[in-house]
Amino acid sequence: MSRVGVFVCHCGNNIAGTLNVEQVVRAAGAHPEVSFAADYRYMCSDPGQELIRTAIREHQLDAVVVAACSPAMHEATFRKACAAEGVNAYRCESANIREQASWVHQKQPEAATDKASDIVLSVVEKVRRNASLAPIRLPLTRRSLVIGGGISGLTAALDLADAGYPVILVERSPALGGKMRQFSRSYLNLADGEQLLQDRLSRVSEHVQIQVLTSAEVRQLSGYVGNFEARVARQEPEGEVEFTFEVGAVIVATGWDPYPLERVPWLGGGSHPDIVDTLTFERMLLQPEGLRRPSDGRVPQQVVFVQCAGSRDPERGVPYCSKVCCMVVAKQARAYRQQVPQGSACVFYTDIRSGGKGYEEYVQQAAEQYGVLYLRGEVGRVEAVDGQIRLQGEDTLSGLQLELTPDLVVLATPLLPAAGVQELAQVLRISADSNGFLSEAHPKLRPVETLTAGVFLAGCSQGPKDIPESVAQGGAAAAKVMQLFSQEMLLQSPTVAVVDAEICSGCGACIETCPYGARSLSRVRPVAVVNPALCQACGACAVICPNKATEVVNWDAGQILAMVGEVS
Amino acid sequence: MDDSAVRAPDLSGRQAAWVREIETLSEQTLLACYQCGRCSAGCPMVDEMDLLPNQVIRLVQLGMKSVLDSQAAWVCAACLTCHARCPKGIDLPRVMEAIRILAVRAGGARLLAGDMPAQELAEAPPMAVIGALRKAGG
Amino acid sequence: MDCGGAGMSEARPSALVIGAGIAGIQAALDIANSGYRAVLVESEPSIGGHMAQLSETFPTLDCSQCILTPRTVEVGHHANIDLRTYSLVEDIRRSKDGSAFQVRIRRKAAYVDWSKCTGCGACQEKCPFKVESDFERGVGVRKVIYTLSPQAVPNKPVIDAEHCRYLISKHEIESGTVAALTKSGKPAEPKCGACAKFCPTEAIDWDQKDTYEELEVGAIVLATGFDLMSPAQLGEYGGGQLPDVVDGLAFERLLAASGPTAGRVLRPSDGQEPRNVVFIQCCGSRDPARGQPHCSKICCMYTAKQAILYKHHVHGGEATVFYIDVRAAGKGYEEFLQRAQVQEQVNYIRGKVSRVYAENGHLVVKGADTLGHRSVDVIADMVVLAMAVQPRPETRRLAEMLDLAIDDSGFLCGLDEELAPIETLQSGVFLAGTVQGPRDIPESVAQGSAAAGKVIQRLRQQGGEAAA
Amino acid sequence: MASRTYAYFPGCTLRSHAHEYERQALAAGQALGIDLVELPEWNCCGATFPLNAENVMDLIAPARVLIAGGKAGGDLVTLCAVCFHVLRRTANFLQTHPFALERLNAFVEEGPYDGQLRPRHLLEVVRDDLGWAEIRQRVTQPQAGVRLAAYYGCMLLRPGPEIGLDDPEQPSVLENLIEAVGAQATSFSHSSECCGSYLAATQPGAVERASLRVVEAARAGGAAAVITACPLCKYNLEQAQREQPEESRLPVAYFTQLLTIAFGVDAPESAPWIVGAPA
Repeated sequence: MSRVGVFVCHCGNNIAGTLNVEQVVRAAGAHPEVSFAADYRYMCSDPGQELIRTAIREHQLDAVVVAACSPAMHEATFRKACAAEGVNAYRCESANIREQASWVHQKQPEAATDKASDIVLSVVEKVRRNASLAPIRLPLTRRSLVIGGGISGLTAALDLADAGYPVILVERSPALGGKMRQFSRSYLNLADGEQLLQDRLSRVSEHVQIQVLTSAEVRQLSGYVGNFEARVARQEPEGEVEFTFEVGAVIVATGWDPYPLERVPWLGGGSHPDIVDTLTFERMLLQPEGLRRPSDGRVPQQVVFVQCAGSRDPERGVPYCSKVCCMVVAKQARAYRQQVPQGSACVFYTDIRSGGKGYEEYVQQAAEQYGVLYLRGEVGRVEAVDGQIRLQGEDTLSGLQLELTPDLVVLATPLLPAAGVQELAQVLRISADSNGFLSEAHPKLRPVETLTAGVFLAGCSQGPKDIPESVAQGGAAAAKVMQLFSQEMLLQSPTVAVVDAEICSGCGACIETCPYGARSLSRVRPVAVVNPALCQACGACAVICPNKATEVVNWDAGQILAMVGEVS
Repeated sequence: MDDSAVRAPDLSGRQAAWVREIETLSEQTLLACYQCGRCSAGCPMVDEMDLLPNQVIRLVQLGMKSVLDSQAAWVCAACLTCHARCPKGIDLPRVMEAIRILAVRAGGARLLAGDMPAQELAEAPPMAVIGALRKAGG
Repeated sequence: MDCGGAGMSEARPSALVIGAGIAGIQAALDIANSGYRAVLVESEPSIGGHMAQLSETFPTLDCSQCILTPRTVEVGHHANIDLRTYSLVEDIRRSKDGSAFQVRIRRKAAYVDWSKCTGCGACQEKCPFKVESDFERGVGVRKVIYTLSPQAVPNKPVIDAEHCRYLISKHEIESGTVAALTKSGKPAEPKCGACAKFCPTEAIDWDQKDTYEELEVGAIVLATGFDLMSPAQLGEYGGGQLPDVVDGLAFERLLAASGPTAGRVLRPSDGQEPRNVVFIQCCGSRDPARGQPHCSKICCMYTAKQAILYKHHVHGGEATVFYIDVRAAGKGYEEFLQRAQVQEQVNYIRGKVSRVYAENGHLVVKGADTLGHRSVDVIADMVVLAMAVQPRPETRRLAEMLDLAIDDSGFLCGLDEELAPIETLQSGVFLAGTVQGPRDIPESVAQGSAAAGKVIQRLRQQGGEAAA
Repeated sequence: MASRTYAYFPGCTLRSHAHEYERQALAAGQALGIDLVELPEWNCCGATFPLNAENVMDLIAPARVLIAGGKAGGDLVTLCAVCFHVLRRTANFLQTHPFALERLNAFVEEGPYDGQLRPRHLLEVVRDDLGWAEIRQRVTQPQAGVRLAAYYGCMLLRPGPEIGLDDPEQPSVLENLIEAVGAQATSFSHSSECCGSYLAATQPGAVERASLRVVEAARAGGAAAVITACPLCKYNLEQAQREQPEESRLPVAYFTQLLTIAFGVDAPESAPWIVGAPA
């Protein structure tokens, strides 16, 4: 007999607003092995946890079910509370009655209450059969791999190196510095990108803790957090050379690539040499002889900037906002007016997104002091007719239709995820969103982590962002690695798949099916073995195994059948 | 008045002389306006105007001389509500005044005492008559 | 990944983190989880900052309290974090060799002995007096002895001395304003004291005084966050006068399940469900003439979120947003805005509102539609003002103490706002979150972690190996 | 009660359309120990504050008034909101633009003007020099139960930083005065909306529409009368109602009348909010 405690959380109104919590408590309390059942407004709060701890003491509980939100949210919280009272952490389970009952059945409170009771009772059936376990302890390598040598990768590498941890910095192109290297200047600093990067670049090249591999790509990553093995291929004059590194963590800072001009044909992209993108215009602003337009080398007298040239356009371009263009264009239009004071700079925009420190003021100065004319409206069409650029647009504020014949058109085209990042994501076993940007573990609170332990993100690999944000993210990713490296040993969840070697026939079906590469054939005898550091306890192996030779600890067939039995 | 300037916006980046004059007379930087429309939202005379107050600024920003033909400046009561709330501190009644001055210069005085409705001239307090003549008389 | 603080109790070198909003919490946790001690100072009785006030977060509509609580609880139990709530940093001086800082912290008198208090809540239940709650942004009340929320960390109450009947009358007797003897000749007793009568552990301590603590730290993270400009500064919107004109944080409280209306959107004047809500953006922001010159960055997104949530709460309700530029620049933000405009049918009108006034039991919102070229009057039951984000008053004091640069709006400046946004002019002093300028949660979190990284770097360089 | 003496500038309208405003002010002043001594010589203030940069010549008229005020010594007080507006802004301008002052002085023979005068409105004198407590003390006929709308219009309030008479968005001086005589200030959404101002002379239709909005808002708040400090506002609000039957018009009165009646100087029956007010 177990002595199970059941604790039902109101989650404010999230649960109690729909369910009859008391009824769930009564249903749980009626189970013969439930020695105590209670409810509270917020079980995760300090008094809520205190309630659990007191009940463990007073009722000698040896297992706990907390009926609350998804275990992804608070399982760790409650397990810690149990462990503090001597109940093994793995004898504490969450019954998810919020996402799975109250939220999805808001209109059927009675049925939702019944369902919640079923969920709770089934988890009681599981937990009373749970084994007491201890976390698996693993060693780790305190060296990291930073992929991408742009501003965020450089920042991450330097932060780690300065903290005394060695870094392998891998850059795809022949030189470090990333896109910033091509910038004429930044918003606030007058120096060009190359100069702005100089300090970081020289520190990286001189740092004893940093090994730089340019013209190199990561081909393979095996292993797991703290113990990865990375295969990196570098292009050398003699051909490709492959290196292998043992690293404990990976930071992905692969940045972005420009959108091909040809993909905005309605804006004349690719049809005329004087229709360029913002990155090209950055280079034009740095021409030693002064700004000249590409077609005939003349100084352009009227420059039209078109914002959202493909961004915020799910039909023809990309659905997302590229975030940096408003400021890039403001900077470029100001620079143009400085270089060509008699020239005209017009900007077509939909919304000016200058939401960063000093950015609003910067854009207002562009209009007010630099005479940049902001036109609120779409550009319908840009085309080249007999060598002359014609642009049709409108200013929705005045209601005027505008037909212009500018000397130069600068298109603020979208930022794309770096080419090849999808393949890299597969290599690293991390995911990307529908736009191809890498996915963070949580959009609010875990912005630089991924769902793969030990792999972190920084900069534009995760989505368009400006320099200060990329720098902050580089630093944040480095901090996450430092945190990881400060551990003496890594602790891993013990609820992983195990193989009964007596029954396993070594057919290999589970190896094929494992999405995490956690299974292989034993080198000693023909049975499957599990790498517990990689296993995520998904259970695919247990399903596919023809002999029922593999099971996930604390999720064995007997437990699952008992759970099903409770609800059917 | 040059007709082409009335029809086509001037995006040359070189402020036309008349736009500069408006800025000088009114002592306001009109490119500072980011067209939030707050002036139009609070204007007590907006229903009487053919252009919204923010559009008046917009047309000056775009170099559209047709703004001098607009009735808006003549309907402005200079109540200063717009100025009081403008996030950029633009004193729009001054801009209206500058537009009136330019319009008067282009086409002669707008208002003479004899033009006023007889009843108003007789009954209105002197402050209204003098005010109207000074504001609209040029 | 489980990086729990196992075996790190004897961590020695420490850092001071000022401000326990999400940025400060993140910085403290990252420092602590790397084996260093973090002293986390917060002026409020409990931690969580503004995030604890929010209903849901954009663009995923995750419940804010739900995603925050694991962090606050972790802070509360972390062996490497010394939590100092209800406390202020009074003074900071750099040591002679420049490597460390001497810090003086004042802990405000709470009149509750937290070592005895179990957080049972009996005192709050029995306290007979209610006052307007800052945490509820004026749309809700709290008791005079209070915690900020049921999930407060630490879950220990404080007494608001300014409003406490007992403390006021005790002071009157002690200062002689009230006769020391009653008519019947007995010594006068302070009135009320209900909390003390009902406290099962005798934790109420009427004689508690402010206490001071001196300590030495090797690095400092400033994360003092932001305030919203007061709506009372916008008289034309009836701010501070019309009860149904509230600011963005107040509306969060009305949307929050843990808020004063238990998650029902009810207008403050009469408790009715508003059928029309108007949201006004850029209230005091982008307004160098009378407000703040800067853009407050977060309002466009939280307004879109509030409009969506309002429409979910009040079926058939109409939501109108007055905006100048919708600034939806962030991952998934543009898509979220499209959802508000298209799927949820929130009316977006490009134009700024001039005035809001009451008429016949409604609010009249005088706005302009700059794209439709007309002025528009919208009749509303409630108006939500997206007030400007501005620095908290103590930020300037800390900047003066530490000789840091501040910008025109009063936010702190990074060493190089673009290339070194976390570092400051002073070595060992770092910035995180909105102390530097308006930013959203993921940015604040990233900055909190980045600041922690700088701290760890510095402490490691100073030779203080973490007690891992 | 100690008597206070002020130099007093009436302006044109008080000698044509607004005789009663002046009479009430002088009488109420007397009751309060305020002695308003008319400037020995004065001219029109110009009726508008010039809104263009070529304005120095247009400032001659108000500057002459300021010079006369300076010669009279002490504070210069006005009643008409427009005169007050023009004089205070002129004074501010000349104080902060020394070159304009120098140029102007070259043209004014009465001068030179030293640029230091700060002309005041009688409301400021009542509020700041006497205070509401003193007003309440003087009241012999409290106007209890009378609901009045405080109407500021534009000229008393805007531009706020320059005029500085009250908070331009949430003013209170008239409400405080109404409360001081025992009446009740109604909630009035249009208390600082424009009546149409000088457009009365050129666009009477537009002014009528603007003024009617103000009147209707005052009525909606349950006011028995509108209290103003501006002869032009009073004229416009009354003109807008002239087509309405007399008994349904909302009376418009100067704030000074509140004082004369409350102090017992004028007969209670003369109060428009009692005699002429709609039920």
